[in-house]
Amino acid sequence: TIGFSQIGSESGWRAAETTVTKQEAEKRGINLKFADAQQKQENQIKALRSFIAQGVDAILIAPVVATGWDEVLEEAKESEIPVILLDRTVDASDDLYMTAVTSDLVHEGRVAGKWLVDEMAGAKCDIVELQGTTGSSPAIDRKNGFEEGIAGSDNLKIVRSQTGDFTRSQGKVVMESFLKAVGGENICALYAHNDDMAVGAIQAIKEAGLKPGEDIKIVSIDSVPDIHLAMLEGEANATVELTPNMAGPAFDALDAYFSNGVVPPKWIQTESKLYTLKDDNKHIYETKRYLGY
Amino acid sequence: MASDLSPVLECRGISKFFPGAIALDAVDLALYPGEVHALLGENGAGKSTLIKCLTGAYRRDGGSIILENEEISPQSTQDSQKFGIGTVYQEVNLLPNMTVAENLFLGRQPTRRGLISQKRMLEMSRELLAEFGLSIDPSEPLSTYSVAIQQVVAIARAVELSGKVLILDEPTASLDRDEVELLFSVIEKLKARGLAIVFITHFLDQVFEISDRATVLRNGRLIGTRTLANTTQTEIITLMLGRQLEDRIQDRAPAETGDTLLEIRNLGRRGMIEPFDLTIRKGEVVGLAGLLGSGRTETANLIFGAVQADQGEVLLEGQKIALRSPREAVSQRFAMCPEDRKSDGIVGDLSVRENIVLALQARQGWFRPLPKSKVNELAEAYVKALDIRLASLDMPIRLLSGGNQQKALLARWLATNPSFLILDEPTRGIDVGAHAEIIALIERLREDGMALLVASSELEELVAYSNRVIVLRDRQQVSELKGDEITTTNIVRAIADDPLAEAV
Amino acid sequence: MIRSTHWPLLVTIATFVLAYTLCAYQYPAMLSTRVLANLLTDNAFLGIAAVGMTFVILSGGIDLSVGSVIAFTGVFLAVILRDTSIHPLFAFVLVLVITVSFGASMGAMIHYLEMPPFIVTLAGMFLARGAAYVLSTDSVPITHEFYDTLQSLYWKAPSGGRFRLTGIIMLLTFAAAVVVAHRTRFGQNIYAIGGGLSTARLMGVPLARTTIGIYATSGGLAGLAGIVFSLYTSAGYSLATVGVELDAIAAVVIGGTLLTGGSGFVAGTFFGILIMGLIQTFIVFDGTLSSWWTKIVIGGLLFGFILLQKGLTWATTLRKKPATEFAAQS
Amino acid sequence: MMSSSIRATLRRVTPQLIILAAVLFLNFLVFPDFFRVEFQNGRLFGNLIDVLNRGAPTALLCIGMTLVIATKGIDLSVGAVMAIAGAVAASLVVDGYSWQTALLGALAVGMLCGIWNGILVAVLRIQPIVATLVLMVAGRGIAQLVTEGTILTFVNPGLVHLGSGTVVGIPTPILIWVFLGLAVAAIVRKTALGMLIEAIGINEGSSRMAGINSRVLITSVYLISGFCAALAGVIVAADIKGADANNAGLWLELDAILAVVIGGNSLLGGRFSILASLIGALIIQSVNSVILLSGMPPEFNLVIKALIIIAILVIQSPTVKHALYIIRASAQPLPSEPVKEAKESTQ
Ligand SMILES: Nc1ncnc2c1ncn2[C@@H]1O[C@H](COP(=O)(O)OP(=O)(O)OP(=O)(O)O)[C@@H](O)[C@H]1O
Ligand SMILES: Nc1ncnc2c1ncn2[C@@H]1O[C@H](COP(=O)(O)OP(=O)(O)OP(=O)(O)O)[C@@H](O)[C@H]1O
Ligand SMILES: [Mg+2]
Ligand SMILES: [Mg+2]
Repeated sequence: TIGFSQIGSESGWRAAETTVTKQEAEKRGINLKFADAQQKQENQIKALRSFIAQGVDAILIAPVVATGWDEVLEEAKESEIPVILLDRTVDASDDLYMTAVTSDLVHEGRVAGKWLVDEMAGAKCDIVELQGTTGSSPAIDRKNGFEEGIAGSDNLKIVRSQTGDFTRSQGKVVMESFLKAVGGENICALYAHNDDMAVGAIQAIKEAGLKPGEDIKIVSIDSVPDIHLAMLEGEANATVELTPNMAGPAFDALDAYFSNGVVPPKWIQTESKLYTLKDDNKHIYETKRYLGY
Repeated sequence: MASDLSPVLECRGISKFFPGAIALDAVDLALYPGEVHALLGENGAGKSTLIKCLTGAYRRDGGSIILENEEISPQSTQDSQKFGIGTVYQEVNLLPNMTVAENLFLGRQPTRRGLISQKRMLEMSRELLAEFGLSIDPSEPLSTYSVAIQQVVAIARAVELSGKVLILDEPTASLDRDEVELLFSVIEKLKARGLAIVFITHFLDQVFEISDRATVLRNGRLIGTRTLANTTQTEIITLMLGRQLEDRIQDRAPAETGDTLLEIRNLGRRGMIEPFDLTIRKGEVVGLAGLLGSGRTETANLIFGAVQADQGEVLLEGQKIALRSPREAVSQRFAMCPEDRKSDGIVGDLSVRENIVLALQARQGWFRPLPKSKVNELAEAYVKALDIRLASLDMPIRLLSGGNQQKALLARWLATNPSFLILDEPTRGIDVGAHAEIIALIERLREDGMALLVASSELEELVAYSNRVIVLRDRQQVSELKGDEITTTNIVRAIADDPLAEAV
Repeated sequence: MIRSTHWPLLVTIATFVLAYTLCAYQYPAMLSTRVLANLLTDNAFLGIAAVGMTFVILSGGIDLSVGSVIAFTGVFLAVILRDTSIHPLFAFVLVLVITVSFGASMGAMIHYLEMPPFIVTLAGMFLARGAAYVLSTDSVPITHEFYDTLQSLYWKAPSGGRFRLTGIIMLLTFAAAVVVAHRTRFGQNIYAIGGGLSTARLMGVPLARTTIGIYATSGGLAGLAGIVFSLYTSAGYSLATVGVELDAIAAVVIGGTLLTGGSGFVAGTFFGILIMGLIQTFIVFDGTLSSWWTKIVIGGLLFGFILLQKGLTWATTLRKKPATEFAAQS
Repeated sequence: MMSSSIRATLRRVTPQLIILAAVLFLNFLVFPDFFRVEFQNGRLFGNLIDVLNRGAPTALLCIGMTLVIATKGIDLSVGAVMAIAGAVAASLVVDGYSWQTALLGALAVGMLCGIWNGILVAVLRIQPIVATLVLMVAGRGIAQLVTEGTILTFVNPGLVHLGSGTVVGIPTPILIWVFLGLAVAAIVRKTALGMLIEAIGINEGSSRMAGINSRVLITSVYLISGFCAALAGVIVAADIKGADANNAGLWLELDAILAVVIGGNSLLGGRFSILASLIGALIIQSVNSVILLSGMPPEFNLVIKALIIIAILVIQSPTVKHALYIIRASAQPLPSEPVKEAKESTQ
């Protein structure tokens, strides 16, 4: 029995992660106890404690925030239940968990930034940024990563940055106001912290009579099916993949640990792959379509 | 009496303006220690307003208040309580959610080591209530008791609070003879202790029974103060109304009435009222008499569908009808003026006009609005017919004086042109002038063929207009008086279960 | 002697016992001390906040700002402990002063400006969370040996349950609140205001003082809940405890307090909290619900509890139904 | 006759109009081109249009919310109902139904939700906040159940038109909310519905005694609220061509309630004005617009919003109004005082 404490289902990506985790568990014949925390840390802590009280064999957790896990992780450790972190890490001493299967959020931002630097090849470019939910770690890290990525290229400048709450509709609303406040013709590129906001923004750009992908370059993160669809139409330019399959490597590590006592490395990093218009977006779309995004 | 002493409390030139109305126009009032001072006037004369200005519940717009030679200016009731002025406002102002004891001692609970001592509080409450002849459980929430009991509790509380002055705004409106007697004996005691007591009521008998002096207001103006010992009722009435109240020759209600309108068989509800039978004919007034809590209000509520019966049936002109809600009753052309006008009667924030047409509109359904002209016509007609005093038909009804609210409610039901009208304490809080008018109105309605069921604590009134009087005791119908049997004495006897009652 | 006014409380307790028995029947592991200890520890901050909410609701008001105030408190503590070297105890005092004044000013606005509590505290909710953002959008860890000391204060029950300091603080808060509600004039005045504002005024209840006091208490308790939450997570995070006010309100209502004010019990809220905690524990023990079914089931159980309570209350008051309660009837 | 009622309405909404003007002026200060509206790609284009367009969901919600609040209730579930309706509409068109069917289906589901709330409040007598809290919690789950947790995207042009299309250059959502607002306001005032709803909100006991069918009326206001929420949900989904069950309408119930209060309606029920609520919704949207146009970092969004709202509420509070009145009146000879004392006799 393995307990899985998921943050919630706030985005398509998160839903896909849940689906994939359940699929992977089923594939391996693992009895998965799933607990949805409705985006609340306190619920995750409660779930962890309940898992411990039930005496599960191992715990997977996608922590909603980096801090605040020491106490409960210690309890898990005392009860000798290995804990694996999925897709985000925590601010705790690393002997409290077995391993973390994550991508590097800062790195993702950096990849996106680098892509834009290459794409512009020195041309002047004013960028608008759609941030994730204020205060959430992906928003902070992806912002910092992107800024690192474009650091040193003086031709690139972020002129506006506002939160779009990781949602399509806010992405659209905020983009609309960018288009007016800055002027559509003055915006050369959009960087969105996730694909959903980019999808919303694309619609706003079209409604303003501009061509997304040409008039305004669009780069975002996650690689959800819909952005590939947009790329297929040439309406988005690049996306950095965050794979929803974090559970696969985690289960592998647990398997190895339980059967052979192999202690995995502390960090199993997933790939942050960049997709651009050059890739076979149709194929990617078809394969991702049914993953529950 | 007592005029050689200096007044405890004196008001000079109190004024209060409301939009569209001058409620008080430079009114003076002097209260001497050890006197009961009646404050009289028609509905809307400004009595309650004066009290509220005096006790800081309203901010006054002019004038000064002098307590024992010192000018005071209470900003809130809390202030006036500190000055030793205890008040019972017109509508019972107690907290239904709290227990009787908590209501009695709110703000001055007995404490032990800084914490409230529930036990002492209950004990003290029992003692206090015993003085008023109540032996109820003070640890029950106030809402479990009837309006009358609540009224007594309110009085008890105010008495406890009043060090110098006690003000009672229509305390006897919902009380019975016995309670009134008790109250008067308490007042006498307080008077002996040197308190000044302000007593507002529309019962002139009571005024003359207990008061020493009376001040009369009319339309917000001071008309005069009289020592009652050398004044007559007629003079007071003339002062109040500004005219003579013509004596009407009271003809006894005829025993002969029309066809049967309503036949009630074995209607009852467990724990509330014992099953009873009742037949009411067209053009007949049936009176309901009884002590407090005897079940008059319950009877009325049951017949109107406000409370659902758990047994029995009702036949309207021979047809069985369902009375599961007031709405169904209204659709059968029933109407009822409830006892508690504040919580079951008025819709405070709606205008007087809307309140008057409310029941008619509700019966018509929301999609058939009454045309504006019809609404105005109705409202104006009833305001005139019932002499409702108001600044404008558009003012919220809660701003009307208590008696005028009562009349507006009557207007609401008359506007539906009912065939059967239930009145629960219809003259509660109504002034002498209007009282006579309402009695006349009841008689007129009866003559027009309407059937009426009237519950009232005022026996004279019942005697005046009833064809039959049903006496209730302990939620049971105990006897029925007809024709010449209907006299005050007989009703009292029936209520008191005096075996002589049956004999005429 | 059981008074009729105590029925709602008894009903809540009965509901809890019944539900716990059913849960334990299905998952015997729920009888372990761990689960009990978790119920206390995990809900400590919510419980403390709910105490304040009980007072507010008893007075006929509502306080939507508690979740934000908890988050603000956490961030404030984390930032101040990171950037200065003051002792956490002093920081606690400081933050309590801030939250009490915050609550008091909301109370003052409600009283003096005659604005509805719903709206004033809604603005307060935006403001407190906004202030937390301005302090820091990052989640800031708290690393202070005093925190470690406080966290190491627990009693470990034989089968592994840990009864922690925070749980004790919650219990003490409840105990104190029960006394305040029923044995002090302030408490009685709260009930009075809940019973009817204008009546309370005419009866001489000091409205200004009481109203401000109520919201100050709620603010202060939210601050205390924030301290407890920061002990719970050793961090401050501006996105924490979103929507906790709704959980607190739900707990208060499940605990038998009427939202219209004037009727209810602090002790009822305690069982409301336990019932809510029980629901969550049960769902995790079950572990088969998808994200959406989790929501539906929580909503459904909430509904079930309300219905059960209504039913029990109805059954117990059926015997006597005063005429005055007409409006509430049927 | 007619003109006097128009004048009364105008007098009622004057404070809201003044505030709206002030907030719009604030927009102008942070962004001088704010008032420029041009015709571009066959549609009106400009910030002012955005305010009207983006205000649509809140405006629609506050139509129903005003009625619910007038009966002394509150509807916390509208956000969740939006999500359900969006999900239903999306899944219907994805399954190949026409947009008309999808719209009707979504509206029907919304009304069903409203009836559910109504029954809980009016028949089971559960307090409105808690009664609607149930659907607020569970509703989003139901919506996700419909979409299976994904963002259900669709391309049906008819449905999309409802969210991002235009009619003679005006964005459809604007037309929808303006039309619905006027229609409901007219129905409520031209029939006796408004008065009866107010009566229930002021004193339900008295209203029932007067023969008003409070159960049916209360249920119907929740039904209307559900209908409005469903319409808002469809618009929001159509706007982004996808039903986002988790985020559609999230916390929008608070904005709707705020709009109703800014519209000068009492949360304690009774007298109401739908028009004023709609202006309240526009005020909120203008505040959001200030925040977006000002270019401040997002950390400050909430603080700015809170401060502006507090300012608006303080200006509107009865005490401040009263004080202003006194100041104005003291210049004149006879003070005829506004109904400050009125408060004391309520309850
Ligand atoms: N807040 C208010 N605004 C406007 N007019 C008011 C207000 N309060 C009272 N009035 C008016 O002031 C007048 C005096 O009312 P008041 O209640 O003092 O009469 P009253 O003498 O006590 O009558 P009753 O015997 O019926 O109780 C009434 O005409 C009433 O309509
Ligand atoms: N003296 C009393 N002691 C205890 N309970 C009482 C007493 N008087 C009334 N009650 C309670 O109050 C309830 C309501 O009675 P209520 O006063 O409405 O009846 P009523 O006959 O209409 O009297 P009235 O119309 O004079 O108020 C009664 O059913 C009873 O339970
Ligand atoms: Mg009066
Ligand atoms: Mg009675």
